[in-house]
Amino acid sequence: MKNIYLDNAATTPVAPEVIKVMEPYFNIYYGNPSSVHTPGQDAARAVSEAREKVAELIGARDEREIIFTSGGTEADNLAIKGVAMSLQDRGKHIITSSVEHHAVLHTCEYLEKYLGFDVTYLPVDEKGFVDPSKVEEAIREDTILISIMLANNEIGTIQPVKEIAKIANEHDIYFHTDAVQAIGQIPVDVEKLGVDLLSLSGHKFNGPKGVGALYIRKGVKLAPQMSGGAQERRRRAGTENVPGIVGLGKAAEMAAHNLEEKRLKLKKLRDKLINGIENEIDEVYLNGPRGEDRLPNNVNFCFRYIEGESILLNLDMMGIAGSSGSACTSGSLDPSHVLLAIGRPHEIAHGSLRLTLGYNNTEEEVDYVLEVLPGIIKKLRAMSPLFDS
Amino acid sequence: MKNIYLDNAATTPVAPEVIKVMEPYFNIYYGNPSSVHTPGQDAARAVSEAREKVAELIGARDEREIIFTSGGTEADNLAIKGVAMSLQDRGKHIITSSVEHHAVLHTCEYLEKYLGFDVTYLPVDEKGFVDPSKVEEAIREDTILISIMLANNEIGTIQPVKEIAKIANEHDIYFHTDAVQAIGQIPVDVEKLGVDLLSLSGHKFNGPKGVGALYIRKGVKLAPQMSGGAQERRRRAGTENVPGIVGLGKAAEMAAHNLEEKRLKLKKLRDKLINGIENEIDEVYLNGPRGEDRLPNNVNFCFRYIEGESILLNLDMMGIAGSSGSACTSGSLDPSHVLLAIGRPHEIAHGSLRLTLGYNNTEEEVDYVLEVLPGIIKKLRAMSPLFDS
Amino acid sequence: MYSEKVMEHFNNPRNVGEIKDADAVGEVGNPVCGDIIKLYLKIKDDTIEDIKFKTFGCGAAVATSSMVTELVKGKKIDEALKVSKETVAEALDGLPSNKMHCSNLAADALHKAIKSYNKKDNSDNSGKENDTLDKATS
Amino acid sequence: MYSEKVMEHFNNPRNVGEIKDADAVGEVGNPVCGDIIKLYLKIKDDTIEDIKFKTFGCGAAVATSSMVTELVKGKKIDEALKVSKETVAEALDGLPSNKMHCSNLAADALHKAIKSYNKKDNSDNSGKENDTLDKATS
Ligand SMILES: Cc1ncc(COP(=O)(O)O)c(C=O)c1O
Ligand SMILES: Cc1ncc(COP(=O)(O)O)c(C=O)c1O
Ligand code: FES
Ligand code: FES
Repeated sequence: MKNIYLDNAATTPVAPEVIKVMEPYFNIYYGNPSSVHTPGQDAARAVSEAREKVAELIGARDEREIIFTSGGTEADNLAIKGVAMSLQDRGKHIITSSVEHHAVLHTCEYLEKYLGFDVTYLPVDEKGFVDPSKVEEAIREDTILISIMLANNEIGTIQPVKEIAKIANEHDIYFHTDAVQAIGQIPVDVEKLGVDLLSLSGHKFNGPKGVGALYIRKGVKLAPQMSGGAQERRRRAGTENVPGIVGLGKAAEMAAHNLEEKRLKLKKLRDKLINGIENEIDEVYLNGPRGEDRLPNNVNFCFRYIEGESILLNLDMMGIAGSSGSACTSGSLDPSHVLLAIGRPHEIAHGSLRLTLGYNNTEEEVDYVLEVLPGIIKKLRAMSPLFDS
Repeated sequence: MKNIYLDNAATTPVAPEVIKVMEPYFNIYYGNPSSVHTPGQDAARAVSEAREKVAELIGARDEREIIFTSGGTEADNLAIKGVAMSLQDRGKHIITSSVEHHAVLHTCEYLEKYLGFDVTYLPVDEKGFVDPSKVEEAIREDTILISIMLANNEIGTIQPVKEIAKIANEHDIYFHTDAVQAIGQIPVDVEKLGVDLLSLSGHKFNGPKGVGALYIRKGVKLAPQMSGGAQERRRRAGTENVPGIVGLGKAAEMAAHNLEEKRLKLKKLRDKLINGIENEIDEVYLNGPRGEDRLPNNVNFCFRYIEGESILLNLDMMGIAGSSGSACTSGSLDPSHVLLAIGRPHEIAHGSLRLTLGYNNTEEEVDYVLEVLPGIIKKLRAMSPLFDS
Repeated sequence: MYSEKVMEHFNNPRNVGEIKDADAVGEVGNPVCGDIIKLYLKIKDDTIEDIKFKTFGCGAAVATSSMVTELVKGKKIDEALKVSKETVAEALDGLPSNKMHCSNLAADALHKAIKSYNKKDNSDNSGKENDTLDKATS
Repeated sequence: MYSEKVMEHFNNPRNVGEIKDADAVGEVGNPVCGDIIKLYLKIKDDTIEDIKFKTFGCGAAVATSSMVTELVKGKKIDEALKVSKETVAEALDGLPSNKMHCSNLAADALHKAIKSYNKKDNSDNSGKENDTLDKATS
């Protein structure tokens, strides 16, 4: 049985090098980094080294701008609720896009529901791009935050974040970007991008699950959302997940080192997949853009007349792990909000397949997918009441 | 150089059995539990088994009452903010005690500061006990939550939670208990205690850092504090920390199994330490109660005329890791709020030492501590301007 | 996620296809997810002689379609009407809670097909049993 | 947390103790943490011939006390007055940011002791240099 993992946007295997550096922190250097004694200080040093590595990966000037969290979701929540809480007296308006991850969208909805905020959800074009001029138009007197993702987790669209950050900056509005999918795939530099806050998550780039980070530019005001001890410069309470943080640090170091090589490799595999599917199967629609504006690891198609889960289950039987959109909404039955936002009609949006590559996928694996996928689509279409064979 | 770890209330080494079960989830069963494919479903099954084990440890009737979090702090925040958010229309008054962990106290302060809540911080007696009748007196029309910890992290006082929960229940008020220090030390049963919400944290009982759980009794209304994906029955968004959760499950299983043996062993070592210190050193004051109402692993003394950090550094030089209070406030310079609450004057509160035992401490280690501690205290007192030799 | 039984039916769905000269056809759309099931029945002497389905839907939708066809093939139509979504879910060793609504699809399509057949039948023949049937399918 | 230098001084503090017939004594309490440092000076010809300390405080408090005594022993008192908290922290290869205030303690105690000595000295002898000294210790 094959074992081809093409769901690297959902999560990735932890790299062996990362596991190795984490191990001693479970039961050798197991101290609490807040403790005064040697075991505690050993742990504190490890946390601080990891912080430097993450800072370096994203070009932060000062490692104290990095706050460790339990993942991308917490980083998004902390960024948005944190700014909202601390600036609510200045204004209660936030601008975001309709294709953000639910960690951003539902956080915005929370602020609307519980705290009387007003949120503008900007539309996107048919490739998933946010128009910077629309961002500028949406700015109001009481806008306190703009949050636009760096790259989309479903269709791989890389947003013009630099331009949008510039607009935010000119209007003296904090700018947050969810870079969870971009990190480890494309170069990310907080200074060049000009962002004030940036979220990332370890398990999306071969680091461990349950750990992430929020970059907070020096001087940005932010209320903590986790109240308690004095950890993380009082911005995130809770005993540090030391092995996780150490693992995130190593993953960051590796990502910085391998970026270009990985990017080129995946882009080649990606384009082979895209071309192969378009050549082999009729009535398929690529979701998201082509070329440089697309994440190098992302392939996403709609297959007319059939439903996504059926494709996944069939692929799974052939040893191929794919997804039909974002993993964390797979419990939901609604078609993807991203596919609807780029204008796919309901029944076409329902027939989507996302294949996302990782650093250890091979060309042979891609060939195998291209070999079995057409048959699966054919079989499912034959079963579809919408398809006229 | 000795290596005697007596700071198990700050954190514990991960048990080898726990590390072993976690390992395959880093890069063999690394799927995202929300994914439809086999790797995802393997992970989902592991999470669900861990959930059953945690439920069993605390006597929850239904494993769906367990929500995994990133630790004890998040569990406390979720319980308190979650209830506050969802019941704020019914009332904005919360009752807690002055000796709670900062994860509870600062969460309450957050609600006061940002959301107009009113919080009653009940005093405690000189052993650290909350008086249930004071809880009843503090109840108002608009009280929506009572939160009293099961056992104190600094001085080991085990609170009369069962009686307090009964009072809360009679008044139809949700009752939360922070059981982070109690789990794995004393029997904890949510049904017998009659609590509605209970927090626990993996790294306090030889599980991994960065993972904890909140027990939420069926029917309890609670707004999520982490917005995003549909994980954890929509009560806690974010990709699950699968290895961490699996480790927590194993730690729970082991804790359930070893509880009585560990309790008796630690109690013996604890009392040996307490008696030894009281016999060997003058002007020492035991903080917290004696006997059954004290956590079996907790020893906490004030040494008159000297300051806590100096004791710790000296112990550390002798290879002994202790603490002067709770780890996560060690950055702070204020004396412990718990010691002040039990009536210790400022300069005595500043001279505290907490030694907390773990399952692998030995009698020889205790003997060694009793051998070196008197000399350290003597040396420091000789240096103290307050001490008249 | 899915039981082995569900996966087995999903992988080897019974009675996929159309019946060109069907005596009855039932098509329903799932109001929750928008997916669609279409059932084709060949009925003779109030007996379902043949049944086929086409489904645009999730794994549960395919498996329940397949299971329904198997459960009612060869049965009298009033027997077939006793097949409810619970019957189907049980026969498949259960369905995930968020997929229970999918099992409505197949049972509803069956009931709709039989109802339309009875209507047609009634206008051709007599009206007996119509009341009971209406109740059963409501 | 602490530099090696801090730990070295903490472990082997120089000049611990009292001077019974001290010419000057300076005691300060830390307003942030409530800890206390007491310095005893033996002064002859405006030179600090001997100095000892007693400290109730954290590791930083002990190490800075020890360092201060070492820095000023044998120095002229107007030289000694140039020792500031920054001097002490630097000589110890830095202190954690939340412990910077602790280094005030030792320097303050030193300045206080010398000031009180000068006051006493002035009432005995003449008043010269008093103004400058007051400025330096304010
Ligand atoms: C764009 C984006 N943001 C946020 C998240 C949430 O990250 P995590 O699952 O680590 O909480 C994800 C992935 O799930 C994502 O793809
Ligand atoms: C009583 C108590 N509650 C809550 C916590 C917080 O748990 P964690 O550090 O896992 O967030 C701790 C320990 O730090 C604790 O002792
Ligand atoms: S989700 Fe549409 S039928 Fe199951
Ligand atoms: S904390 Fe008191 S002197 Fe440093």
